[in-house]
Amino acid sequence: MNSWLLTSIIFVPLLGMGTVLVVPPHLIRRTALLFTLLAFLLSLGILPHFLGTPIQVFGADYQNGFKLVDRLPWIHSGGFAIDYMVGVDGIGFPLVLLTTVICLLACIASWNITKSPRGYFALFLLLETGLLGVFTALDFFLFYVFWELTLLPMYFLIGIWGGPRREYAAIKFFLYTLLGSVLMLIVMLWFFFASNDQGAHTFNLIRLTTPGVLPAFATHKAMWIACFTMLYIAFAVKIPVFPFHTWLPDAHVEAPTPISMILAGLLLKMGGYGLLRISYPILPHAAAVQAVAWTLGILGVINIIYGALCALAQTDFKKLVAYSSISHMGFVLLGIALLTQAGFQGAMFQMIAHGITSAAMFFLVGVIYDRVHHRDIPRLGGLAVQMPIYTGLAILGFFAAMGLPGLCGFIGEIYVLLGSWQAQVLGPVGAKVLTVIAAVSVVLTAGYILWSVQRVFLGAAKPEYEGVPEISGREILVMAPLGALAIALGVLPWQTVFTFVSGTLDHILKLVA
Amino acid sequence: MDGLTPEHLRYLWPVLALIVTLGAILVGALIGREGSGRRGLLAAALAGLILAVLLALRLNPHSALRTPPSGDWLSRYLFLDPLYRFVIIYLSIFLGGILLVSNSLWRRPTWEWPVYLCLLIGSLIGMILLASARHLIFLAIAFEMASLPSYVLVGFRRFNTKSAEGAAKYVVFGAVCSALMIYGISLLYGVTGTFDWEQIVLRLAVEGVPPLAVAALVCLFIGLAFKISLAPMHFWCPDAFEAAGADVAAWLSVGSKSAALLALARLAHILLPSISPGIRDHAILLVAVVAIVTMTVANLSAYWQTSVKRLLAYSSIAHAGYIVCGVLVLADTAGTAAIVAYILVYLLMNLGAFSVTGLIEAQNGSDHLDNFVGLGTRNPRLAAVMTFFLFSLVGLPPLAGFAVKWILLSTLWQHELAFVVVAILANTLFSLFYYMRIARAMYFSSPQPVPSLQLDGGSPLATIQVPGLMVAVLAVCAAGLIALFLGWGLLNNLSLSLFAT
Amino acid sequence: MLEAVIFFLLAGLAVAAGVAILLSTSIVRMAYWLITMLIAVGGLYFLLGAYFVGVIQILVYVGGVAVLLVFGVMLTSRQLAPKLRPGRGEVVWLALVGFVLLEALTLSILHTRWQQNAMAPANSVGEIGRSLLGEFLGPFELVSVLLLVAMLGAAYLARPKVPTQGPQHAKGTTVP
Amino acid sequence: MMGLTPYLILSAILLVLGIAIVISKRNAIAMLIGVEFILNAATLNLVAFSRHGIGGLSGQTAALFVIVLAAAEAVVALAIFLNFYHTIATVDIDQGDQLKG
Repeated sequence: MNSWLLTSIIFVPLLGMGTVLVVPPHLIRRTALLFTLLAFLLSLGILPHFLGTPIQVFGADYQNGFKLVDRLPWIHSGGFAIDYMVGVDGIGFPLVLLTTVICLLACIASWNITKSPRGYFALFLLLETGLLGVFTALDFFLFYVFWELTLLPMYFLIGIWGGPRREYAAIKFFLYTLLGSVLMLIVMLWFFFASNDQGAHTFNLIRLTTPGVLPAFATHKAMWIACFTMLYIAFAVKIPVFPFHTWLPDAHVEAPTPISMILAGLLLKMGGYGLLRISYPILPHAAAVQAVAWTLGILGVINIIYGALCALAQTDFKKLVAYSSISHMGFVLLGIALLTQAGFQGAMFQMIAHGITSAAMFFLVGVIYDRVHHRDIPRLGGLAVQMPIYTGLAILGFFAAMGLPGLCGFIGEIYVLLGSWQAQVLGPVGAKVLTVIAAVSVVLTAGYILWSVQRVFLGAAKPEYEGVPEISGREILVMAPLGALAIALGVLPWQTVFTFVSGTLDHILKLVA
Repeated sequence: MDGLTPEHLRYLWPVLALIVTLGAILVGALIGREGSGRRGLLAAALAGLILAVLLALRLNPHSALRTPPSGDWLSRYLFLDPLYRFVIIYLSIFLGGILLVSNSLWRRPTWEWPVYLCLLIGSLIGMILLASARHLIFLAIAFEMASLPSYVLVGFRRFNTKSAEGAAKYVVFGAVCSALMIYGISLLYGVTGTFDWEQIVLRLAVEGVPPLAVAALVCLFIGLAFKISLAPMHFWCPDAFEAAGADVAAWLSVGSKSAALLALARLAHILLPSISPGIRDHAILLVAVVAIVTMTVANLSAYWQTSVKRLLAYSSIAHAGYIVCGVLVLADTAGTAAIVAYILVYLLMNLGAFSVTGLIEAQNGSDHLDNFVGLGTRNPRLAAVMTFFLFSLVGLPPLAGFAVKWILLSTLWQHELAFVVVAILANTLFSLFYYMRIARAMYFSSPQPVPSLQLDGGSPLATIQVPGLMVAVLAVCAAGLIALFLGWGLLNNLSLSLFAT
Repeated sequence: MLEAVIFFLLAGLAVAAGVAILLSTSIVRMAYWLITMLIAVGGLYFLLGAYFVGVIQILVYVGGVAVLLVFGVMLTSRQLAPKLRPGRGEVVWLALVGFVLLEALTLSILHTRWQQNAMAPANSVGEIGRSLLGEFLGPFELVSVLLLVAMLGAAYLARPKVPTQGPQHAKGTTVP
Repeated sequence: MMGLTPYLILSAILLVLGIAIVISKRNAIAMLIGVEFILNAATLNLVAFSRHGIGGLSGQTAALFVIVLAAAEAVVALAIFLNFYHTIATVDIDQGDQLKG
C-alpha cells in the first residue's frame, strides 16, 4: 500500500546530510550534489502518476485524489493520533518538483561557498528535507514539524554565510516565522481537540476537510474566524503579506545567493501552499465571508503595488529583486482571496512561475556580485559589452519576471487579474476596482525591470568593469534550466501546470463556494 | 514493631543502598591516604547509584501501596507507588551523569572529592524522599535533607567571593522558606490533628477548609515553590547557579526542582480533587498566576545576562514556570504525567547545556558569554550539541523539548486553560531572544582573542578538549533529545503509566 | 490564675524580645534577645506540661544554637553596617503589613473550631521515646543521616585553608 | 486553666515578628534570628496543639524534630556565613555585589 516514493524523496536529502557530515572535505560538494540530484530524479518518478488521469481530491475516501500516499502510525498514545502521512495531489506535486529542481540548481550555485562547506551543505540538505516535507505532509502535526524544520537551517544559513547584517536579518526572519508558528500551534490544538472523526480526534488534513469532522466550527462563527486569522498570519508571514513582510528584504539581501534562490523560490511558496492546503479547505466558511475576502484582496493589492513601488525606489540590485518578490507574491494572495477558478489557477501558476523567475533573478544578481563585489545599480552599467551571454540570459530572466507574454510570469498575472475581474464575492464593483489597481502594477513592474536592465546592462561600458569574466559554464548550467522552464511554462501553460493543478483547485473552490 | 514485611523492605532497599554508599565513601576517604583514590571513590559512588537503580527496577511497577498508615511501617511516610520507583531511577541516573561531568571538570584538591560526593548523594536521598513523602514531618526533614547539602554545594568553591555570596543568599532564603513551610505544617496539624497527608485531605474534605488551613496550605506551597523557584521565591536561583560550579547548577536545576515539583504535583493531585470547588478554583488560579508571572519575569530578566550560568538559571526558572502548569490539570492524571514527561526531557537538555558551559568555564575561567564566541569554528561538534540543547530548551521540533511542551500544552488546552497556553507560547517567543544570544555568539560573531580571559596559558581560541566521559554524557543527551522526539509516544506512555492506578 | 500570670509574663518577654530585635542595631544585642525569647518559649513548654520538649528547647536551642549564633556574631561582627536600622518609611510599612497579617491570623484562629479535648495528662519521657521509635521512626532515622550530612558540610566549609602541599595542590586551590 | 487560643495568638505574633525581622534586617545573622522566631512559633503551635489533645503525642515529638532541624540548619548557615566572612570580611548580604542581575 505504501509506495515509499515520496518518503524516499523526502529523506534522501537527510541521508545526504548524514553523508556530508562524514565524507572527507574534498568530496563534500560532490556528495551534496549527488543527493540533490538523486532527490530530483526520484521526484521525476511522481510524474507518471499524474499523466493522463483527471485529478480529484478530498473525496470521501482517505486517499482518493492523493497519489503515492505513505502512511505509518507515529504517535498513538494518551489520546493522540498522529500519523506519518505524506502524499501529493495537484497542488503538492508541482511544488515538490519545483523544490527538487531549485535545490539542485542552488546546490550547483553553491559551488563557490568556501566558509565551512561541511556545515553549509549539511544545513542545505536539511532545509531541502524540510521543504519537501511541508509540501507533502498530510498530517497537521507532521506538517508543523516540517514547517519548523525549515526554520533552523535557514536561520543558520543566513546567519553564518550571509552578508554584513546577517545577524539582524537571521534573527528577524526567525522571530517573524516563529510568531507565525506559535499561532499555527494554537490552531493545531484547536482543530485537534475540536475534531470528531468517528469519535476520535484527528490531525489528518484530509479528514479535517470533511464536513462534520469539526462540528463545533460549523456553528461558531467567531471560532472559525479566529482560527482563520491565526492561520492566515502564520502563512502571511511566509508569503509575505504586508505588514508582515519586513523580514523579507533583510533576509534576502543578507542571505548568500543560493539561499536567496531557495528563500524566494521555495520558502515563500510555503505560505501560499498553506492557505490552499489548510486554511481554505478546512475553514471554507471563513474564506467565504465577504470581509475576509475584502481584507485578503486589499492586502494582496497593497502587496502588489507597495512591492512594486519599493522596488522602483531601490538602488541595491538584490533589494530590488526582493521587493519584486513581494509584489509578485501579492498576486498569489489576490488570486486566492477572491475565490474564482481563474484566480486560483493563476495564483498556483504564479507560485511556480515566481519560484522559477525569482530564483533566476537572485542567481543573476549573485553572478554580478561575485564579479564586482557590490550591488549598487547606479555604479553598474554597460555590462552587455563585457558579458554578452550573461546579459542575454539575464534579460530572459527579468522579462519572465516582468510578465512578458510568452514567458511564465505573464500567465500567472493575467489569470489572477482575469479571475479577480470575474469575482462575485465582493459584489459587482469591488473586485473590478481591485483588479484595476492591481493591473497598474504591470506598468510599475515594467518600469523597474526595464529601468534596471537599462542601468545595469545597457549604456556605455564602464572602464572599471574591463575584464570582468563572462558567465562561467557552471553558472550557465544553473541559469539555462531556469530560462528553459520560464519559456516552457510561458508557451505551454496548460501542459506544464494547469493540467495538474486545476482538478485539485476546482475541488477546493467547490468546498468554499 | 508494626509490620515491616519483606515486601515493604524491598521498597526501602534503594534508599538504604544510597545511605550505605554515602557511609562507604566517608569511611573510604578516612581510611585512604588524603588526596588519593579519586577514581576509586567515583567508581564506588557510581556503583551505589547503579545498585539503587537496579533495586528500584526490581520493585513492582504497578503496585501502589497506598494502604492506611496503620498498615505498615514504610508507607506511613512514603507513597510507595510507581512514581516513587521512577524518582529513584530518574534522579540516580541523573546524578550518575552529573558525577561523570564533575569528574571531568574537577580542578579542586583531591581531598575535597569525597565530601563533594557525600553531599551530592545526601541531597539525592533528600530529593527522592521529598518527592514521595506523605508524612509532613518526614517531608520537612526530607526538604532539609535536600536543601542543606545544596547550600554547601553552592558554596563549595571556598574562598571564592561569588561562591560564598551565592551560598549565603541561598541559605538565608532557604531557611526563611523552610521555616514558613514548617509553620504551615504545624497549623495543618492543629486543624486536622495529623501529619499524614491523606488523612489531612480526608479531614479537610469532610469538614471543609477553615481559613487557617488555607493559610497553612499557602505556607506549604511557599516552601515547595522555593525549591521549584517560582516567583517571587526565585531570587536565589540565578545567584546560586552563578555561584555554583556548572555541574552543581545542573544538579540543582533539575534535581531539586523536579523533586519539589513532583512533591507538589503529588500533594495537589490528592488534595485538589477532594476539596470544595470554590477553594479549588482559587488554588488553580493562584498557581496559574504564579506560573505565568514566573515564566514572564524569568524570560524578561534572562535577556540581559552575560553569565551563561545565570542565563541558564533564568531559563530554568522559566521552565519551572512551564512545568508547574501541569499542576493546574487535576481532572485526570494527564497533568502529572505531563510534568513527568517534561522533567525527563528537561534533564537531558539542562545536563547538556550546563556541561558545555562547565567545559567552557573550565577552559577559560569564566562563563561569560564572550567565551562562547567562535565555538562554532573552534569545536564544531561541541557547538552543534550546544545548539541542540538550546533549541530544545526553546521547544522547537524535531527535538524532545518540543514534544514535551506539546504534551503540556495539549493537556492544558483540553482542560480549557487556553490563557495559560497562550502565556506559555508568548514566553516561548520571548525566550528565543536569549537562547539565540548563545547561538549567535557561537556561530555568528567572529572569534577574537580575549586576553583578559586567558588562564593556564591556554588561548580561548584553542580547540576545546572534551574529556571522554563528557563526550559520552553529551552524546547521550543529544541523541536522547532526538530519539525522545521521534518516539515521544513512549515518553507519553511511560509518564501516563506511572499513574495508571 | 497563676498560670495566666506566668503565661502573660513569658509571652510578654518573648514578644518584647522580638520587638527589641526589630529596633536594635547591634547584632550582639539581637543574639541576647534571641536567647531571651528562646528561654521564654521554653518556659511556656514547661507551663504547658511538655517538660521534655522544654528541656530539649533549653539544651539544644539555648545551649547549642544560640551559643553558636553568639560565636558567629563574635567571629564576624567587627564591621556592623549602619544601615541595619530600618528606615522610618520601612517601619511604617512593616508595621502595617505585620498588623494586617497578624489580624488575619488571629481572626482565623478565633474562628476555627478546634477539636480540642481536655488538657491531656503530662507525658512521660518514656512515652515520647516510644513515639520517637514508633510513629516517628522514619523521621528519626532520616534525621540522623541529615545531621551527618549537615555536619560534614559545615565542617568542610569551616575548615581553614589547607596549606599548599606541593605544586599540584597549589594549582588546584588557586583555580576559582 | 489557659485555653489553646492564647498560645496560638502568641505563636502568630512570633511568626509576624520573625517575618518582620527577616524583611527589615540586611544582616545574614539577623535574618537567621528571624528564622528562629518563625520556627519557634511553629514548635509552640505543635506543643500547644498536642497538649490540648489534638493529635495526641505526635505534636510534641514533631516539635523535637523541628528543633533538631533548626539546629542543623543553623549550623550549616553559620558555616556558610563564616566562610563568606572569611572570604570578603563581612556578613552584610548587601555588601556582596559580585552577583548582579
